[in-house]
Amino acid sequence: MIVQLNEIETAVNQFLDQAFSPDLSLIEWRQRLVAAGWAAPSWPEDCFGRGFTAEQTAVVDRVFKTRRIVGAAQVGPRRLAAETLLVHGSVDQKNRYLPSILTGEHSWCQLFSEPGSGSDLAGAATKAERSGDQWIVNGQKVWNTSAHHADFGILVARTDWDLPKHQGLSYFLIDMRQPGVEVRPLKQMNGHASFNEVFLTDAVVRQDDLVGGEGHGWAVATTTLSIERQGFARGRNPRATHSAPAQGRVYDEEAKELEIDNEPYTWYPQREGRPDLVFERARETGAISDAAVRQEMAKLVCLSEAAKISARFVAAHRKLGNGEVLPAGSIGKLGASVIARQAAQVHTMISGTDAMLSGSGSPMDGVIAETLISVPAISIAGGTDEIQRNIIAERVLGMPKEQRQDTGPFRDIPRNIS
Amino acid sequence: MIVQLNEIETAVNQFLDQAFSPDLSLIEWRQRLVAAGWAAPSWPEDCFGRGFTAEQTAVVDRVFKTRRIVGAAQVGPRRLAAETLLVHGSVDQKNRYLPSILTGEHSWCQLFSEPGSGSDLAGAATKAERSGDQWIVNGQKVWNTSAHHADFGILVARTDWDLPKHQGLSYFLIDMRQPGVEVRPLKQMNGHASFNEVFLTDAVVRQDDLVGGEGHGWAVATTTLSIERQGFARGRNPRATHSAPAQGRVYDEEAKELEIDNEPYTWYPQREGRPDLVFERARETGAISDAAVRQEMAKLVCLSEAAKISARFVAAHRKLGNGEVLPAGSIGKLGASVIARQAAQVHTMISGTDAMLSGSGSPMDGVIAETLISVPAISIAGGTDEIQRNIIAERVLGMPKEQRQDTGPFRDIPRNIS
Amino acid sequence: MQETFTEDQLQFREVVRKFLHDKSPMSAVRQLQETESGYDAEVWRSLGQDLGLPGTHLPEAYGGLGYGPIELGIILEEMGRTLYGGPFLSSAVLAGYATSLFAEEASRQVLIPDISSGILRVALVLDSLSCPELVGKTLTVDAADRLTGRAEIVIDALSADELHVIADSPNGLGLYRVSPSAEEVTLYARESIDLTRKLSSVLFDHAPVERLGQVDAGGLQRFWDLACVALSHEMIGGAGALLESTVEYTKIRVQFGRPIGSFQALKHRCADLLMALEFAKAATYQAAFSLAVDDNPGFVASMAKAMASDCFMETARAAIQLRGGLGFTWEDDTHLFFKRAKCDEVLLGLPHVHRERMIQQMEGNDRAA
Amino acid sequence: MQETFTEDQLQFREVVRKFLHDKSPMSAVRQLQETESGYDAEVWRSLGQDLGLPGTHLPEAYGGLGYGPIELGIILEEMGRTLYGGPFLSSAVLAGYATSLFAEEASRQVLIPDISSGILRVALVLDSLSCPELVGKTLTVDAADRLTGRAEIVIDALSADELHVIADSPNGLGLYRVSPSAEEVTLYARESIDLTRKLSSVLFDHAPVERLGQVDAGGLQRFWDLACVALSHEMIGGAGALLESTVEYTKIRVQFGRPIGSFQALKHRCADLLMALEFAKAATYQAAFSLAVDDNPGFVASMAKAMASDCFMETARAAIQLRGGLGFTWEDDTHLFFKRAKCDEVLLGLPHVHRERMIQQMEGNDRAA
Repeated sequence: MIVQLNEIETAVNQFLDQAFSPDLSLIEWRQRLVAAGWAAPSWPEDCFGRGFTAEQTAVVDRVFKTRRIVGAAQVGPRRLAAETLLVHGSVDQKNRYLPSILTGEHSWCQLFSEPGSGSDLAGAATKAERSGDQWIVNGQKVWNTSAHHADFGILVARTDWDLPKHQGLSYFLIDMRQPGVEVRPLKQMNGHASFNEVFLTDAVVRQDDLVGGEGHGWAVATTTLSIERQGFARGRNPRATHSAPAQGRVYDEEAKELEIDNEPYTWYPQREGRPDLVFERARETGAISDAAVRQEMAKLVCLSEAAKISARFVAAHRKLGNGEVLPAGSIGKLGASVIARQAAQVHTMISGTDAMLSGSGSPMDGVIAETLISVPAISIAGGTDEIQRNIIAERVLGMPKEQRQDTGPFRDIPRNIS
Repeated sequence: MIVQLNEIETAVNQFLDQAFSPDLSLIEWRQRLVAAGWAAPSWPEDCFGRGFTAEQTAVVDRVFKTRRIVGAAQVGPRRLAAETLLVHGSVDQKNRYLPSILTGEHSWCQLFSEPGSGSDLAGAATKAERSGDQWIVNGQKVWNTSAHHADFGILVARTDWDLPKHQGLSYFLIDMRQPGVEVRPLKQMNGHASFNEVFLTDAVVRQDDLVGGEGHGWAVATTTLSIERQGFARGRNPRATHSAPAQGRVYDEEAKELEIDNEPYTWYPQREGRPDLVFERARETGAISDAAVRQEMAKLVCLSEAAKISARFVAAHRKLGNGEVLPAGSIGKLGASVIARQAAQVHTMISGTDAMLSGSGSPMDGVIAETLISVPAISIAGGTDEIQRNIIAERVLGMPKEQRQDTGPFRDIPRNIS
Repeated sequence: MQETFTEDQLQFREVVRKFLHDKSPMSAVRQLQETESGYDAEVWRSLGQDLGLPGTHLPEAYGGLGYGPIELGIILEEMGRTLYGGPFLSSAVLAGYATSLFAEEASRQVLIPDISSGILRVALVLDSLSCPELVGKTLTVDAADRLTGRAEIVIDALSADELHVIADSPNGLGLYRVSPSAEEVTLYARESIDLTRKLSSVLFDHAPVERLGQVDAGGLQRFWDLACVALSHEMIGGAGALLESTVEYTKIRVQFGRPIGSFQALKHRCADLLMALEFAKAATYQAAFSLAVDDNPGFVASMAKAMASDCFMETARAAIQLRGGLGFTWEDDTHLFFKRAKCDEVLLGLPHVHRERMIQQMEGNDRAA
Repeated sequence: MQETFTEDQLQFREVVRKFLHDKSPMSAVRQLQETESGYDAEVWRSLGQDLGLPGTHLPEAYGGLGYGPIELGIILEEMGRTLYGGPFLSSAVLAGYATSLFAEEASRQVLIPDISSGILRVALVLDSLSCPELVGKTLTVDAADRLTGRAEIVIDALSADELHVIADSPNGLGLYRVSPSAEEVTLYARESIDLTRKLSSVLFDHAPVERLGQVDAGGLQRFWDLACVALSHEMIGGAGALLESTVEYTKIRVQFGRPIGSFQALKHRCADLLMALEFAKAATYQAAFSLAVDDNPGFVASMAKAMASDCFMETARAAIQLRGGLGFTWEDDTHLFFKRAKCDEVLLGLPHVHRERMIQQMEGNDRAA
């Protein structure tokens, strides 16, 4: 097995020299990548990967980046699906779904939230009933990014109404291209419609698309959520890290793929408050000469720099194999909210009355306006600030939980009927 | 009955012309006041008063103030005791205790908090057991202002351990001058010892000093607490409103009384953050030229001015008989905390490194230092900020209460054993 | 100075509230925000000709109702509660105050009756909505009475019958009247964050003007203070309505088997918001009472603007947060208030600018004393 | 630049923590705060002569341990956790850095070994503890090498063996050595809010001095940055210890039949404090890593000082509040941390001053780029 960093570099280069051509179709190329184990080298050897450490994987990434080679498909909820399957999927499920995730042939969406279960995800009331070797699913999901073009979904549904809420859930892989699945776009306050509502009416799921066994849905969903939270905490938008300005069929096809996959996320930088634009804007407008603005700018810089440093420390700890010594995900996510809010206020102070304007001719051609009306999302999406604070207090600080009022059979628990 | 404002003024003046002499002893003079119904004209006619409205009472107060006449004793917990007795006391209790409260012959203290029941006042575990026509009291109280020189105390004690916590409490008037009562001063972080701990060991209470009936202690205590909170909200320190610079025995004796009564409260203005000193200090030190300081000063002024205006509105509403249209007590008390905290931060910014110093030669001869280390009290004493927010949310906004975990017999409720 | 609202004022509030409740429900606001003018002509007619609201604060001698900033504040607080989108702030408040403060007798006699009845809708054109010190720095009238310059943000100009402009001139700052249809005037719509209040830019290229009167610095400051206090009422109205609806939502929304309003963190946040609202209301009402008798107006006006702005924004942020994902949808009404809050926050000067002014006023009072 | 602590550094922290745990328990801190010197000579001896801690950051060539701001930071963070009150900040950090930065070769050879071993306790006298720009404005040495002026606040001067003074002179700013027992020197104790750190004022009236070296503006700024980062470590140590003890208290304190730590408002407050602490720690550690390699030191030092100050004060306020009345008693230890937090907040410049400097540094970097 290749393990030394320099050996890895040599091996990747050799493979690319032999296998890569910009004239391949995107799928052809990625199929070669998958077959050779270079599509996701950090994945286990029996799962299309090579079991590489973060350090080893970084060597591979660097070679790809330097040589401008197109890598595996990454963007969107497909990453959540893939990483969850790596942990909880059966061998059959991994074999059936992971390759087409890596090649980008199939896109995915996440079907967790419901109108009646937002913060309380385990309160999902979408019903899945066994019928032979199938499950029949009825209910409504919401906040489903990319559902309008997804081939598959990761779905949490209730399979037992007599068990306590966390125990009655199961986790499914659902084919989105079927008559029982209706997807409607959901317009947000910033005018975008990145999310969808998904109506499930006698939708069908195969028995072998149940993940982790009947009634174990919450444990599987927790893995997905934790992966999602880490993405937030690292400030990582699910965007490709390298766009491909080079020439050739594979690059053209990747560019098209990215355009579709990234479409729901165009405003995501704005929901983070665009602290990166603050200094430049303050100088341009002259607001930098206002001492009160400077104070608020500095508070923002403190928060955003410290969040970055803190994330680096966590990564460095992890690299050293020191484990999660510092509390990570939820603090990072909560920090992102505080930063976004402060950034929006600083942008408001900097723009003055121009902060009223949006669209063309407004500050930074609408980017500032979009920021001001997008930041409210950051403290809600992926688990509200309130939920993050609960997690930090209970799991990191070990503070006692509140007495629950939602124990006992799920059917008896008070809930909003949607 | 005299009711017209000008008639009242005439009547008071007539009485004072006849009855007042600066050569009287303080007690003698106040006994005349009580006898004539001018000691507490807002009290009911059958309780040493005249049933005057706030407006009518103000006329009396104005005459007293203008002529520099010594009024009834006011300062300290005796006011809490008196106003509670007015509501819940028996005729016998009113007759026995109210006159000596007004004359100042007897001073009082409040025996509510315990080491194990602070925010949770209804969790009091001091035990009162019936024995013939007496009650025998055992337990420990804390935060008892003026207990070291009090003649009587208002006491909340548990008389039934098998009832739910609020129902097992009774409210007593206890003679502090007895062997079973031991008072120890309690030093605070600001160096003062305004409070005491009171140890009750087989202390004796007469059956006819039970207020409101056995098991009704919580209702009576709630009255006392609400009176206390209103005092906080109005920013009213229990200080005499007029000191008496005039000559004569009655003035000398009142000055002595005030010195003793006010002693625990000398730092109370400091715990409110001394916003009144901010502008002057900022000019003296030159900190007023710092734009960041000016912003924080202005935020403070906003809060403290708005709190004053808000209190005036409440008073004006009350005067019009519009009732409590605006939420008052708890908002005022919470506001006092926010103001004090902001004031302390502004004083810190203004003083710079001199904020490290205390005592003589330090800013304003120690007043600033005492402020910085006294403000933490304002958000705790008289009900913490957290308790006030609960009250506002539940009683004013009508938000649903949390499920209680302290129902059932008191003896089964988890508590810290002190 | 008044200490609280009079019985008449309380009744007046009820009349206005009922009118807006009936005539400007949220469904209408949502529909009108998609139109160019942003308002319903029939509602405006009724509000003006039946109730005379646009003239509330304008002198009786010229056809106004002769009340003051208190009664005007009552109207704006109620309009803020329902996000009423008609040209009240632009024509009645801004142009109305400007006319009554700056126009000469003859012009007042002509203009105020029609502004008061709402028959005439005037957009006041200022080249700065940030602070009075910058007004007249870019709009200038030359010796031939021709106006040139650009105003970046003007409220309701596209639907206005005429434009009143504060501009500099060889004779100092003046109030001018311009026809929006003159060919030397170019108007174009600007996209606003807040779709319920229509913005446009206006360009003048030697446009012919009629001088209505002189604008002195003190008068301009007085105008600004009056406008700030009116706007503060709109903001506390919005914040109040939003806090109420948010608290109601927390009572009915169930998560984890209990209404979310029973969670202590949400309770405490709402309690803090109520305190902020009570304080902002206190400051705003006090400002109206003070302005009515001209007592320390600059200080109280700035205090009201700073507090009402912060309160409205803070409430709007919480209102979305406490609704979770729902609060971020277009379908829910909360974002309409959020956007109004954001625009009101910057209109007529940001909170920190007004805080700085408060301290200047305190220094001034202190020197005067 | 280092990305995280090395194995050696982690072990070093354990050594220091154990030493302080054994030698400087809270009972000793409480006892020593009532004394004039404020420290235990035997503990100081052991800390200096057995462990060499005062020389951690001083050059090996002169008898220091030759480590840098990172290891010094580790010591101070641990001292902050236990409120260690000896002359470490004054003699080792302030005077130690000043000597190694400003003293000439010969003086360094004489002084650093003794400062490193703790045998020599030096109080550094500065006429401003607010910002470097004000240092040397009131203390001046004349042409006859006589020092005159007053330093309002000096740490540990009463127990120091000698005073080192930064003062202006005909040859520019210099570092001088003065005997505290000289008759031209008057020392008197000042009452401090924080009794664990002893303050005094020092007056010089033509006191004879020995010039140790030149102080240039850049060097003084470097000194200030190093001192700020050291102090920031003390603050995050205090905040960390306080947050831990506060969280523990909420787990055992029962009110309303449940541990108060189960109340959501308290949980959320502690969660916010933890975030603030993690961020302040990140900024402080990063500052030490940066200063060790001289990367953007002014920016990171000011960021660390601003964040650590705010974090410590905020934690201290919450630590009292969450303990209720108990937290306000003298008997409870929380107030000792609160008072340290208040003094550290203003020492070497308030947060807002450092925030202003951060922006200045960003402007500087931007111009340079």
